[in-house]
Amino acid sequence: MVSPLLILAAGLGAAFILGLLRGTSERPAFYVTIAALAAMSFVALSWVVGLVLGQTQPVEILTAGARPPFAINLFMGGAEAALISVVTLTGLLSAFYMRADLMRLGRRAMAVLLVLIMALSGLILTRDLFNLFVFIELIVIATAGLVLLSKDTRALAAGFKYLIVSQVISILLLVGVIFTYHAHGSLNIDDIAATPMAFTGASLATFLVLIALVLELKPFPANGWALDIYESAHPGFSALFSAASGTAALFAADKLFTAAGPAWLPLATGVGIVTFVGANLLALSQSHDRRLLGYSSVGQIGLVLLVVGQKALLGADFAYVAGGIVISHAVAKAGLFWLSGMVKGRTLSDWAALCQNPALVVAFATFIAMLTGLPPFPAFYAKWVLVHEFAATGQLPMLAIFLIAALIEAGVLFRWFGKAIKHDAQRSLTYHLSRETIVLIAMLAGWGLGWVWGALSDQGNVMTALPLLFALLFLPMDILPARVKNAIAMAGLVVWFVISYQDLDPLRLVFMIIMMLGGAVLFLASFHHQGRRMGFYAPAMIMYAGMALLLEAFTAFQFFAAWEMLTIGSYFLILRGKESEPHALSYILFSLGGAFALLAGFALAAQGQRIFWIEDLSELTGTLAPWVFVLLALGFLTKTAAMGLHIWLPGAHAEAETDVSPMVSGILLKAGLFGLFVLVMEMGHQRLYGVDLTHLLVWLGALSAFIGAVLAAFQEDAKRLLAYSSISQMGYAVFGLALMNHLGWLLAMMFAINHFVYKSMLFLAVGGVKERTHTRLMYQMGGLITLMPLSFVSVLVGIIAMSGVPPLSGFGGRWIFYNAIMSTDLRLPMVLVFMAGPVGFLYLFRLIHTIFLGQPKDNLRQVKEAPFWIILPQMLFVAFLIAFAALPGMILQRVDRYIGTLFGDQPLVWSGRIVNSAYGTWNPVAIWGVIIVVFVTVLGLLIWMNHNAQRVKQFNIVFSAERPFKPQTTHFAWNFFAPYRKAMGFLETPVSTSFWTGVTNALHGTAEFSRKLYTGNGQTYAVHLLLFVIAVYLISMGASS
Amino acid sequence: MMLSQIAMALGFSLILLGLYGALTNRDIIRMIVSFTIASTGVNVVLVSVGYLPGRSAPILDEAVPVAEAATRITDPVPQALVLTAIVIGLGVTALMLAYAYRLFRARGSLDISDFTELKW
Amino acid sequence: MTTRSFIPLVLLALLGTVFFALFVGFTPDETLNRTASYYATQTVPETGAQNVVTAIIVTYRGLDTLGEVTVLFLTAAIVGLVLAQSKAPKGRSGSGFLPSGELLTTGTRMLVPVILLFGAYVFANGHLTPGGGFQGGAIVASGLLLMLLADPAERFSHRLISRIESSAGLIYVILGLLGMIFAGGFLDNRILPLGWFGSVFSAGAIPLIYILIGLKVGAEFSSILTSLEDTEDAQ
Amino acid sequence: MTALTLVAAVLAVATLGAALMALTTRSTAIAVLSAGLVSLFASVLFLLLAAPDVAMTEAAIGSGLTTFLFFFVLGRIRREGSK
Amino acid sequence: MTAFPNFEWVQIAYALLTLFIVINYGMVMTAVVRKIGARVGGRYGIPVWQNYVDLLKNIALRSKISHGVMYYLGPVFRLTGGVGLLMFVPTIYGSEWHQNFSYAGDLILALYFVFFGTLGMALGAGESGHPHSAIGVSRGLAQVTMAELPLALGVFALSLQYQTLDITEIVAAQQGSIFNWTVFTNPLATVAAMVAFVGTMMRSPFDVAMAPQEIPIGPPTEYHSSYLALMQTNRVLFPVAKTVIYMNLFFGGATSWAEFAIKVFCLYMISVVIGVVHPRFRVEQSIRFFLKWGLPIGVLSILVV
Repeated sequence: MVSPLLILAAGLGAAFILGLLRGTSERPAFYVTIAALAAMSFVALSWVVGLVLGQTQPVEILTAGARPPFAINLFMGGAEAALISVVTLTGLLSAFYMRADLMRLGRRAMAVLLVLIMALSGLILTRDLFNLFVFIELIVIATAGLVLLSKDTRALAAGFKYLIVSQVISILLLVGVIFTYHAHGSLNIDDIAATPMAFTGASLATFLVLIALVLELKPFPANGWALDIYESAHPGFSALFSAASGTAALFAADKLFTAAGPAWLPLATGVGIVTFVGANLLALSQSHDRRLLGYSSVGQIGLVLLVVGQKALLGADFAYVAGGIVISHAVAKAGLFWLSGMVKGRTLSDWAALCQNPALVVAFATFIAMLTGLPPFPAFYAKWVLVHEFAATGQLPMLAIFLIAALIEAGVLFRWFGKAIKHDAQRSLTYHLSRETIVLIAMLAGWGLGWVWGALSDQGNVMTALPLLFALLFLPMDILPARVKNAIAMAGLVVWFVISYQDLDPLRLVFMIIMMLGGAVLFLASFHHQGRRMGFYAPAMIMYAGMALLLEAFTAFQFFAAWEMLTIGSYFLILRGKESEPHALSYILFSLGGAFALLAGFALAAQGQRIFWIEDLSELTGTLAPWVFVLLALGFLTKTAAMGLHIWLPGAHAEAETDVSPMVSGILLKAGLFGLFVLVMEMGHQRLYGVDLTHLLVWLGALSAFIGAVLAAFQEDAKRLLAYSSISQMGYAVFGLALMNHLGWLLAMMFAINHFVYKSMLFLAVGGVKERTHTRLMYQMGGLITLMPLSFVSVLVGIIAMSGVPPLSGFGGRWIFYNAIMSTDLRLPMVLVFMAGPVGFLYLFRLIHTIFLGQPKDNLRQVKEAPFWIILPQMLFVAFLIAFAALPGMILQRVDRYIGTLFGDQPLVWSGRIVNSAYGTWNPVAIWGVIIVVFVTVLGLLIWMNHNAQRVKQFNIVFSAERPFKPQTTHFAWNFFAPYRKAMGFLETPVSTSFWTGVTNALHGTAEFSRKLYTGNGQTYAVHLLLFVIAVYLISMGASS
Repeated sequence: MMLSQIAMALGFSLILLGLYGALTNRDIIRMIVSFTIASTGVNVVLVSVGYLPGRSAPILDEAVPVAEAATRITDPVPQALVLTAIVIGLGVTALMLAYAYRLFRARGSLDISDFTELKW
Repeated sequence: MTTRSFIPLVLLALLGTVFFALFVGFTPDETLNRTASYYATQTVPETGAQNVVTAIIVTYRGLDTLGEVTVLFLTAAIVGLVLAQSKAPKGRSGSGFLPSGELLTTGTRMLVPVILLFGAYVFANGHLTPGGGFQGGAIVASGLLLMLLADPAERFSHRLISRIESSAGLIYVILGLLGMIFAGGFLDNRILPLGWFGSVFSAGAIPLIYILIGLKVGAEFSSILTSLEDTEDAQ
Repeated sequence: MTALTLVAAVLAVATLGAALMALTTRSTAIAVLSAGLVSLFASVLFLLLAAPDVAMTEAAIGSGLTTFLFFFVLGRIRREGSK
Repeated sequence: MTAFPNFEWVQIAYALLTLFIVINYGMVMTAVVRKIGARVGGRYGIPVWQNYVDLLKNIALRSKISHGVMYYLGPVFRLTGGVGLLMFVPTIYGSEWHQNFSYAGDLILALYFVFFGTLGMALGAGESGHPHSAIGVSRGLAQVTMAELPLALGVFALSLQYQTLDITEIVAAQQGSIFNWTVFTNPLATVAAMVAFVGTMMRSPFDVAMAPQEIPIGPPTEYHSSYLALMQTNRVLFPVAKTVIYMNLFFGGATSWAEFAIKVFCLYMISVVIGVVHPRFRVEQSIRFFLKWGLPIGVLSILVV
């Protein structure tokens, strides 16, 4: 193995060689630079490989032929090798990236770059305190030099502010170093750690050294200078500053915290969490992309510092966690800064230019996912372990703060992503093939690291999950025509179903059928799309992959990973809608919030167990169990859009594309239901402060069912109406589940199936109408029955089924509902559900009436029936609904028997096609028989009496002695239930919306107010710095005394 | 009070004075001057920490034979560190001065509060 | 007193308490600590240098010194960059804060060689007497400075300076690497024989390295000074 | 011993005086010179503290070269400011 | 076991018989009720056979007008709803003839099947393109949703009380003494249900849904001749069928046609009497009324069971 010293020697040597070249020979100078950086990267990588393969051992490198602590020594271990690889590779890529500017400024700039990379490597390698100082100074000076690469004149001021701050830091550091030396008689870090303190001021000295290192990490709020640099520096350099410098400085801080001993770790924890929270909060009101990236960098580094603070508790996991976050951050941040160099404008929406280049969009999404810690990237695993460690060691406030801040961070990043995807680009991309290549390399590195972290994880590798791989396959396949991809996607879903359905219990099987086969049926509608339809299939398949994995998840980790996957996939899907930007954002925020609640719940439940089986939830006891229940339920209820957590749903479902709405409504919501199923199945009744939590769920379900229905009745937008209806329907299902009896669960299953079918059907029908009429506002339609008869039929069947009118399948749901509530003691919530039923009838009637009945509008006289591919699945659903209504037993009987094994009872007796309960009978075939016979007889009667009726002209009516001549005056549709609104309108008060808006406004207000802290004055920044030092000093004194 | 303590007190005072100057003077050049005073103070502190009362410089010539070195010379390590620190200090000062010049060229002003376009 | 100066005052008062605590807690060592006593006893056998500080700087903490030299190298490069980017308006060059009289010019002509020689002496004898590469380099540079003052129109070859600077640095690095190959580690001075204790040609590679450092530091200081002096023609 | 301490104390007072002067004076040039003086006094103090190497370096670099750097920059700024 | 337990073809005949009796009963009773109303008002009123005359006349009339498929099917849905409701409920307790097809389902089936006709009619009226029909539908639906609530609560209380959803069993439990009737064993549930009963009989004060039809030339004119015949049939059949449910649930059912006739008439008269003495509510007023009176009573009834 080559000596790691060569990394330093190569960097320095090449820098000196550059001085020997002619001043004008930029090109060879650039090659020398590249060659040196490549050599440095090679050495670092070869160490990584060697250490991983076990071909070599970590090595201590002595200099000057003397043993430490008498001479400076370096240490090369796994962490060092990995981080130096990150640093040098970032340097190499950034050098390529900045080629034009480096050439412009000449060999001196290249030398500075080389020295910077060398110094960063040195900072990582060295084990000597003063040597650390020297490298830090080198980094400071080189940074101040490279800031000048920017053509932005403001960079000058930023560089100077940086120098001011660095001066103060180095003063503190030097004083700390010398007193540490005085105390320990040594400058060697390992030696210091091993030597007991010799005098009383030693802790003060340690404090100064640590605080100086912490200040290098740009802690909030003493970091205005760093933000200015991020904003104004050359993006290629900012990539280095964030990825490489941040990484190296973190490692240095970690070294010193290790040496200082566990007593100092709370300092890191405290500063880390404050920084993580503060930076992300302030980032909320940023509109400048690079400054936002700066805030994000600061926040991420704070996060790692937090992890450093947990070092003692994390033990062996420390490297995995900290490494995961550091490396994720380095790759993602470098990638984002490189991307920012290709975007001309500096506002967040200027990133819309990226949309011209799908590969870059994927890269952008990758980086954001890496930063937010989504699977399958390293930070995801890291976050998992970290949260579990918080929970296991009882640091619950920390856990909460961490998750909230992570959520804010996700909000910042996804808000940005949404803007970039949905806005129109004002200016095109500054495109360089080399720059794109560099960005894509970073993206691939991200995926590769995801694989590595997965392989290292003891929880299983997300990247090797077959469904995910299949979904990712659609990224390169995106160049294929949409229909080919569609067929492949359908085939994939069906095949996955076929190969995996045998292992599932009937409950999971039903969900599997809904998700996989139902998904395949829904894909039929996607055949409607011509062309390529870029960016549709990969997210859709990721969502389905998530669901497939969710059903087969047996450990908490598998479950959570699958959950996150389906969340991300659906987010991208929803984001595709035309006006969906704000709704997709609120969707992802609520979903991630819910996911974090899940994470916290699982972590609490695991209590430090490495692998936590879902089924072990049932063994939880004591005061912990109800809290676990609350957290998990909160997570799942977010997905089922229970009242209060629902505000994301209407917009998200309504704005989604025609074939996406049924996916996210009919299928995605079932994931939440499945989660709740698992939860109540494993945990059952839990009491918190004497309240049975399932009772709360019953109430919540009932409330959602009722208010969802009322709100739906007031909508003018057809898809929003259906969206609110979903809230209501899922409320029923939650209600059923929470009844905690056999029939309640059967009810929930029945609703799961029914809701999937009729909601998919209705969304497709309404979507088909929208395709033709180009509006979703119902009062702008009318009389479409003759123009779109098939759509009408599916809506008709849909609403009969949904409102529970016999003979269609909705009635079965109602029948089971009544039987279920007969055997429970809870009575009051029923009132709400009773109310919800007829109100459901209201909105459904409105849907069919205002769209299909009444007077056709002049501008819509020529519309055709919805496209074939959109109609086809609807007709399949119609057929299914009729069959299911007549023969419910074909699905329900198995489920019923399975639920019976769980409860040990069998309240329903299936005799032939008749269902009997303790209370009543349901004979679907007889119902059908009677109704059909009566209906046909009466119809025959009417035809006999009135067989030659002919359709008259549209305006062949008279009302109030007027003959209408235009439909607008006669189509009674807008504010259809006006009296109802007068009486029940108070339910429309947007309580939860105002609550969440209030929260958002408060956060934004805080951000807007607090960021005024950064006055831009270098002196003020220095004052902040000292203020920070003093504050930390006083706090830590107060804490230790 | 002993020699090293006098020196150390002086060093700390210089640091504080320098920092005070750097934080209150708006003129960029004066800020840099203040920083040099502060770094001088740091150097004084460093050397004073390494000073052992009554010992001589760590040079092993005729006055201090090799055999007696351990009992005769003062601690050489802080001195080595200060040497490095001084040179680094010069580097940083030169850099700051160059920056000051460029800033002046850019804005025609040396007032630090004029360079606040980047904020928030 | 305005808040502008009041807040820093309070802050520094608080920082002062930190320093005061350090100050009060400090008691000078009675004996050398283990690191220092190692140097006191082992410097001569291991490096052959008389000046322990030099031995530490050049050998034991050689990596620091390499970094230190690099700091100057960097500074020189960046100052060059900073000033090269902004072309000064055409006009009379020179610092112009001191009139260069006849006396100065003549004095300079006589003094400069002496100064340079003295500088060389200082850095070549660093292992024996106080002084070394840095001090010597500074002296050399001050010679150059004197020339600048005496004749502001005087042009120095940037190319020459930068060549000296770079070659010295390169050789320094190579010497360090040789240490890894032929001796105990990077920058080990024992690649050359330790020689007769107390003579100029002793202490292994220390004099050589110090000469390199001296040259390099001198070149770097000169480079910084000249950059500051005559930017407009530097291009 | 006491004599040494006394000298050191006087030196310290002088150094502090120079530093205060550097901070309080209106003229930047005087401030620069005072700062150089602080360095020079410090280098004398280093001699007292048995650190001749440091003393030399401080004198040559801290008080010498640094002061010149300041004047070079000041000179350029003054020249350009007057234009 | 087949889907039709104990099914014999003769049951169809029995059912038709029930249907025949109920229709005729309804014809006469509604006419008598109108006659009484007129006499109370000091008018002479219609002859009791007037309904038969109207029906025959409408059947005889021919129309060529249709506004579309749903328009055409509207009355069919309507009448199917009425007939079906009757068919799913046992009419005479203990009578083998008049159990109809109640084995197809239980109370829940009846409760939900009520909406079948309503839905069909609303759809048909909607397609007529007449704005008043839409307004009427909107009002009617809005009102009925709240009116049904006390009923649902009352029924729930009732089924909790009897621990069954089977109508026949509920009737059976009320046999023996008049004090076994639900109205005495569970007065709260009965009151709640009766609030709903009054509210859904389309009589004053809850008949504002009909108002748009009263303006000259509304849906009844769109629906004329044979369409109207079907609707008239339903109009005499449906209230009776609905009253039968209430009778069965709260008033001990009927063991003979005579008991049936009396009980149905009395129940029907309740809504008539209330209607005569109360002015019409606006829709939001009636909704508030149900919320203010029906809901609390209903809630109380399920709590005290």
